[in-house]
Amino acid sequence: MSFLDWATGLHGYLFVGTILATLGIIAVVYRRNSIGVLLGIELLLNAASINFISFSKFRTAAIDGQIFALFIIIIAAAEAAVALAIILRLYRLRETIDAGEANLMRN
Amino acid sequence: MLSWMIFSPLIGMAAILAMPRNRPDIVRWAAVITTAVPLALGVMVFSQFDRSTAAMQFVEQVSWIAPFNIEYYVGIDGLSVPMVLLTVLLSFICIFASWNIENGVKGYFAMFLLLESAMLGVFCALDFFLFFVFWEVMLLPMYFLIGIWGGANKVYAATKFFLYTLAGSVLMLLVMLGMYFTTEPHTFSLLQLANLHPFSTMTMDLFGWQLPMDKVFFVGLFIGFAIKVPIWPFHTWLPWAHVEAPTAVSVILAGVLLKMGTYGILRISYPILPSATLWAADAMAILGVISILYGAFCAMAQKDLKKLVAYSSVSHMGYVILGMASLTTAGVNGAVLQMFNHGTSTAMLFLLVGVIYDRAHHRWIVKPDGSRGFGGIAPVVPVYTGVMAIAVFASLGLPGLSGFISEALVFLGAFSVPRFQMYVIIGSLGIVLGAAYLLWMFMRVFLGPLNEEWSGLTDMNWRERFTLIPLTILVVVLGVYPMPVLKLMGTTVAKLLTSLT
Amino acid sequence: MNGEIVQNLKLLSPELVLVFFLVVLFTVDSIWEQTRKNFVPLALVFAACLLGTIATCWVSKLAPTVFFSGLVANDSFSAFFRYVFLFSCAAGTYLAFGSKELEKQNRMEFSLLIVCVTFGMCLMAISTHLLMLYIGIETVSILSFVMAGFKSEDLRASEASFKYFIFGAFASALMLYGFSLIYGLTGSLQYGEIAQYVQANLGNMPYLLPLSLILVYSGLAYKISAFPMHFWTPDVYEGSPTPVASFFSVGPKAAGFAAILRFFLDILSYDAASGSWKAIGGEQLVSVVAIISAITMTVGNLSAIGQNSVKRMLAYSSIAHVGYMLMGILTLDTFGLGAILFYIIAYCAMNFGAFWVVSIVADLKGSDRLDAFRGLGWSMPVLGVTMVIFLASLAGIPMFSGFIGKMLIFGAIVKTPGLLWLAVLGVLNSVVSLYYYAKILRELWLEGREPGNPSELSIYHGVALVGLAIPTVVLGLWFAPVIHFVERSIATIL
Amino acid sequence: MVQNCIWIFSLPLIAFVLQASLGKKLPRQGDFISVIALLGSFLLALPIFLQVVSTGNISEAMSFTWISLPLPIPDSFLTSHPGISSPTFNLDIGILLNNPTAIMLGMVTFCCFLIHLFSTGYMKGEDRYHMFFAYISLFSAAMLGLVVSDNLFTFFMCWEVMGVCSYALIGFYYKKPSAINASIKAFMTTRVGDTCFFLGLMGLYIVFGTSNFSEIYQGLQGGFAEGKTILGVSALSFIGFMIMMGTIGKSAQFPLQIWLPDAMEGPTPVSALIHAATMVSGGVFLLIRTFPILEAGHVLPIIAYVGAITAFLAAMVAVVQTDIKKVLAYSTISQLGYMVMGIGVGAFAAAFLHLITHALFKACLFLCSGSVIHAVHTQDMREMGALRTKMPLTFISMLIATLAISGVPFFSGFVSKDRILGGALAYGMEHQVHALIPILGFAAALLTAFYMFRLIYMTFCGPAKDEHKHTHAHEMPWNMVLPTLLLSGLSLSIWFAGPTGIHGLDPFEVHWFDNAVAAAQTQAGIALHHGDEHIAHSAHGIALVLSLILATAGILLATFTYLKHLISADAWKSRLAPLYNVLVHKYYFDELYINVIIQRGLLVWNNLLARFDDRVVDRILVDGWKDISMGIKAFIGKFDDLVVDRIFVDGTGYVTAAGGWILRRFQTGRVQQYVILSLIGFTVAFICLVAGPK
Repeated sequence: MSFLDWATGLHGYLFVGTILATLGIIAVVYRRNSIGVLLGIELLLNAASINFISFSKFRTAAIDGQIFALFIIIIAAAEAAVALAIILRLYRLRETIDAGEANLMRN
Repeated sequence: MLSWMIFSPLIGMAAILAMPRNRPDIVRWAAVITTAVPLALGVMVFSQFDRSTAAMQFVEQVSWIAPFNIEYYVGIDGLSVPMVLLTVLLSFICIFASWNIENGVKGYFAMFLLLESAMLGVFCALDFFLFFVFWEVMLLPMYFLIGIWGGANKVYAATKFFLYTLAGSVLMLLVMLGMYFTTEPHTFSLLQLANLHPFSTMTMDLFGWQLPMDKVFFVGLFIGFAIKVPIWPFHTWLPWAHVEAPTAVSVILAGVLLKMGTYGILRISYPILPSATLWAADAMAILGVISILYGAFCAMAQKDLKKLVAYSSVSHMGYVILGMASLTTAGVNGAVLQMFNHGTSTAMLFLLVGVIYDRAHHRWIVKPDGSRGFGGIAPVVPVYTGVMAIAVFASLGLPGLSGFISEALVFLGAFSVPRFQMYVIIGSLGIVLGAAYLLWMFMRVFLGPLNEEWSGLTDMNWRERFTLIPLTILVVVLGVYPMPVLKLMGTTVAKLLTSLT
Repeated sequence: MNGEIVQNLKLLSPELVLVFFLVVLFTVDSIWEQTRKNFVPLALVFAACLLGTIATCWVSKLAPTVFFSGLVANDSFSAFFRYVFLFSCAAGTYLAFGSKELEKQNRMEFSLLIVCVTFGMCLMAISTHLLMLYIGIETVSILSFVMAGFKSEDLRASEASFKYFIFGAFASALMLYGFSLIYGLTGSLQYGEIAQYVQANLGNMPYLLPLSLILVYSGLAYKISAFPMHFWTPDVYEGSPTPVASFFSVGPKAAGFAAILRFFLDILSYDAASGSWKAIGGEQLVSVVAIISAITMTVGNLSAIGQNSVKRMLAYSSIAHVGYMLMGILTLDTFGLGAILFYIIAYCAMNFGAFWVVSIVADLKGSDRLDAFRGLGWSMPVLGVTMVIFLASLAGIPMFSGFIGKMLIFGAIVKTPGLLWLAVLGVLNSVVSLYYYAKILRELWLEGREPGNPSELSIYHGVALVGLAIPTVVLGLWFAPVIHFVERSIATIL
Repeated sequence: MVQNCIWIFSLPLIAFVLQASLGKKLPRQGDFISVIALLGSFLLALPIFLQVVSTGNISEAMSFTWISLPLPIPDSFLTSHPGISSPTFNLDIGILLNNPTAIMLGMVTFCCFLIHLFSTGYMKGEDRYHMFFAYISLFSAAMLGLVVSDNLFTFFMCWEVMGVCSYALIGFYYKKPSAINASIKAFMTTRVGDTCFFLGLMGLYIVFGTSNFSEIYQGLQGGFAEGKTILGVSALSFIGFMIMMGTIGKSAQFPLQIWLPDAMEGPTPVSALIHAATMVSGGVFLLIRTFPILEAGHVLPIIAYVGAITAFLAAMVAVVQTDIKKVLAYSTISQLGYMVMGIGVGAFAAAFLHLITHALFKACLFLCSGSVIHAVHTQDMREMGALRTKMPLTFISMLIATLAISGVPFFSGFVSKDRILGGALAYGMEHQVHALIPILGFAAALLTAFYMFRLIYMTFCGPAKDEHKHTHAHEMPWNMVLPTLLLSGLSLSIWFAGPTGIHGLDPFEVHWFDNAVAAAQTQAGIALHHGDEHIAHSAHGIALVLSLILATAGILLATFTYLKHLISADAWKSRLAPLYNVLVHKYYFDELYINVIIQRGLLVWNNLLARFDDRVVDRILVDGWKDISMGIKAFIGKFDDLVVDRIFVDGTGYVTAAGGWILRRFQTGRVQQYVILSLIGFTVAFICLVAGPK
């Protein structure tokens, strides 16, 4: 199996998904900026979407994976809307969107 | 009849809660009437109880939670009757001893009646689940009685009591569940468990070790009960709880609650786990002896009158454990008798400490600064001194008063077991020490030159005398002729021992 | 085809009732602005819950089925959780309307949110399909973020909602990733089909299946706030308005349990008779679950000890209770799982009650610190006594429902071989929990009376407290019918 | 007759109840009740006693079951053996009326009655007059109960009640710290012995299943105890030793003799009754009752040594005492030592006789000293003197009793003491390793004569040292004199052996005592091993001569020193200063027991333990809980305080506290850190799940 076959087959897509997921996790964990964190989450969702679509294409004949991906996009949009609203309000109240500064409640 | 006895205080409690808050006297008399009902029923039980059989009597059995085979199953035999009598008597007396509670009278008596109900329930229950429920129900009223109406460190003492006893009872809960699920058919009935007792051949797994089930159960139960007794080293809640509790609660605590531990061992551990009982007898005897000595030593060092009495309870309950561990006729009968006798004599002591505390507002034998707390008050309060002397001598085991014969039977029983003889000899030091700390206390408080500070003390009033007279009579009568109580338990104890061998 | 859809929609009638009332609420809101301040939304929510309950009653009589092409299931398990959700919705709304914290907010909006969340929770409980589950979870999550920050001008609430969001979105993203792996492995999204595949290929998936299961667990554990996804709980509960926190501690948690039970039991357990986890080979899964539950309850209890804020303390205590409930899963039989359901019922009443008291006190004193409770038992006896009942029940003292719940859970553990250590740890934990519950009792009753300001408990709150205390006591003394009920409920998914 | 015995001890008991409850309100505070009750007891006891004197034998018994406990027997056994009723464990109590009982009854009721009578005068006007009578009535009841007991169990019970009465009466002047200290000391010291006795009693139940004397005697003869052991030693030796310990406590023998001198803080009639005539000799009576066990258990030699050492040591101390009652107290200890020694060497009858004679003359001595104290209001002999003329009747009584105790012929003490010494000498001659026993005995005899006459001379003779006190002294009223005269009259040897008391010289001899005791020995199954008849005979001859010489020497020495002042006591005092100091400090026993064992040992230990209980045992569970927010900080801060408690610091409390504290460190409030922690948690869970054992 050539590299090209590998890369355009299921494994290639999965590889991309995995990398996206990893990057997403790293972003969630290390970005100070809340928007960055939000983007990390979106990356994770996209990784899952890629998985769903590729599995749907390569493993089963059904399209339910692709439908799932559509739902993910919709829900991610809703989530992002709410998230941005929350971040916005936080910024209004505190004038920073640094995720680490939101530590009023602890211990 | 037993149900009436158990639940009549609850009815009284409901009535009291419905009473107006600003009429404490009505509440008090209602409490008197309410506790008089179980007392009267107790007298009826005493007269109607068939002493010649070891079977359960006055049995009431109703299905309660059918899916789990839980029953409302009460009945009494020779082990329960003395405890029931003690409970109804002391509860009645304690209402009078609580007369001068001024704050939250309603709440106090309501809690007190709930407590009485739970105590009677524990002594009558024949279903493990029911037993456990009653056992735990005591916690809340006790917590509040100590915590609200107690002394300076009441919160600490109450919390400690609460946690300690809960820690004990959760282990009991596990054992109860374990027993339930291991028997076929699943049952909580103590009598059925005692008949089946299948645990000696089973094992249970802990991180790969196969532990014999009956021994694990025994240890679990024992810790639960030992905390209540309390047996060294589970005793540290007791000095606090006793010292901080109001007088009447101390009386109930020492007079009844401590006996629940030993009662539980006799009612549950012994018949259901006979082989583990034989296995654990040595350890119990050693713990009993340690409790005897440890309690006595600590009592001797106390400067607080109530703490001294509290530690003396540790010591005296050690005798009960020693007697029980002996598994002999004399030993076990002596232990149960000691449970009863300690109930009366220590109740006297606590009542008496309460009497002086009401007047002096302190109970130091030696004040923290080293000066005499009292001293030489005997001529000022002659009646008080006289009753105290009787209580002290009963407590230190003077022949002719109740403590002696039970201690003698305990020692007799334990001494007849060859491997316990050394324990008995060491434990007998407790007799000497018991005399030492009590008489030393008596000397420092009552004798010697009068401490002028207390020359104005008034002697006991009629209410206080009324609380002490019945106990004094019991202490003397049972000291001279203990058979009325021994007869109640004899047959049952014999049957219990038969099942153990 | 049409007939089938109608038939299926009938089975979905409780959810449809909720949707209907959502529409009604919207409509009323838009045409009658005063409703944002008065009690009309409350009446509407109550009506929704009542009708929903009736509908649930009705559908629960029907034979259990999986419908809508395997998306959702109607059985007595669903019915059980629907009851719980509808109850917590009604109770949460009632509490919110009595609380000063939310006085200034738009009540209509709150009602909309809570009804919608309830709808999402129902979806979580009934779904038998990963997509459906995902939609349910996200419905609940996204709206919960909003609810947590419902006090719009409050920094703490905003922070709470921010944290809730980050953590929640992250957890559900992980779960989603897990879903995708499962889909890839099994080629299906429907529980039954996944299960068939797993059963047919036992042992062929040494790493990926566990990994995907753990990822799925992350999303669900976040809902029930079990270890290791519990970290958000105390912060969010503390920051959110008290009525919202109390709702969070009951409703979404129950929904999470419903989803967990349905998902894992359907996928992993084929042999309910022997009670073992077939899919990925027995022992480790049991030990891992046991360890998770052990850590969860221990973390919850130990962290609760030092708290000064009662709300935060109760948040930790809710973590601990999740730990207890998780123990019930280990046995994989009617008894243990039924115990979880019973526990949920008991927990509903007692936890709501405890939060309710906190809410009342916070309104009265402007603080939920321990010392705000000082002497309140004497000035407000009903509050004091009912709080004693709730806390005693939470601590697992007999006579109260919490004890029965614990007893059933521990019973399940005790009768499972090899888990003695967990049982012992569990009971020791309940002793620890008593310590911090007793701190509240102490402040209420023991620390002397508060001089002055005798405060009256409003009838509005009194009714609620007594109403929650009664089941707490009754279930502690007479629980045979409930036992039948939960066993019937759980039997359908085993 | 045996029914009378019930009344004999019940009458004083009734008197006690009446006195304690109503006494204060009665005329004369009810003293007549007690006196009449004791007179009644005496009159009831008299026929019993006279029957023994006349017929030499009385043996009656009655008993009933006091405690009966069903024994565990399998039901199957009972059903398969229909005829058998279920067996029980019984504690039977009852009355044994045999010769020793009768003799003791006579002596005790007589002494009790006289001392009650005396007390009506001596205690007149004292505070709590009625309680005094209540106590001594209770005491009399207990003592009589002890005497008539047919078993060791009730014997022990009465024994303890006596101890309490003794406690109450020693501390009768409870405002005096010295009195209450003495009372508690007495009670505690005897309690040590009592506890041992109690263990012995338990041993008896194990071996014989009973403590009834007759049954024990039978059991011994039947070889019941063969091969039985307690703690590895022969059961009988154990029991015998423990019973001996009881005697050592109650009869104030070495090494528990310390309490008796202090007990003189009590009123003098109490000293006479309890601490001379009856209670302390109860210990000896116990040895008499259990003699077969002691013999079979081979503890007699130990007993002999204990007695001999006590007799000598106490006599030495008596020489340096200046308090009249203390002299008598040490003398009592010494004389009790004689009796114990007598038992030990097998001179059973002699010891018993000495018990009786000693009771009479020592009671007399104490009552006389009471009269003296009453007259001069001091107990210090150095402030007395020349009372002979002021109190002639008292002087005569006291002199007679002194002659009796000193072992002068014609007086009762001579008869009994001579026999004991004879027995001891015979024992020493037969077992030469034990020669120390007779030597100590004879030395004590010399000292006895010396210190008793020292007492007489210092009190009654010579010049009056304190004029004021002397002039106010006067003879006592009849109710105080009569008892002393009666008791001194009974201190003549004619009542016990013959006019002279010297065996073989008497014109007519009285044999009732020997006969009675011989019969008693038969009843108890005591076959006394008399050793070599020849040695015994010659020993008795030598002892007679020796004791006569020693008594004379003692008297003369006292005369020269304290009457004629030919020898300077002070000079000897300084010459033997070290010895004198040791004696004045009573061999430092008190210091040893009280300062070292109790103060430095027991109390320190108690405080330690109590502190341990408070600090350590308690804090295992507590401190951690108590202030959790301080958690580890508090733990470190307190570390120094609690270094001792380190082991226990790991206890639940701290662990819980620390655990909570640590766990809450994770709760930083930063959501991203939560995410990291969750990921770590999942990784660990995944590893467990995958890599765990299959």
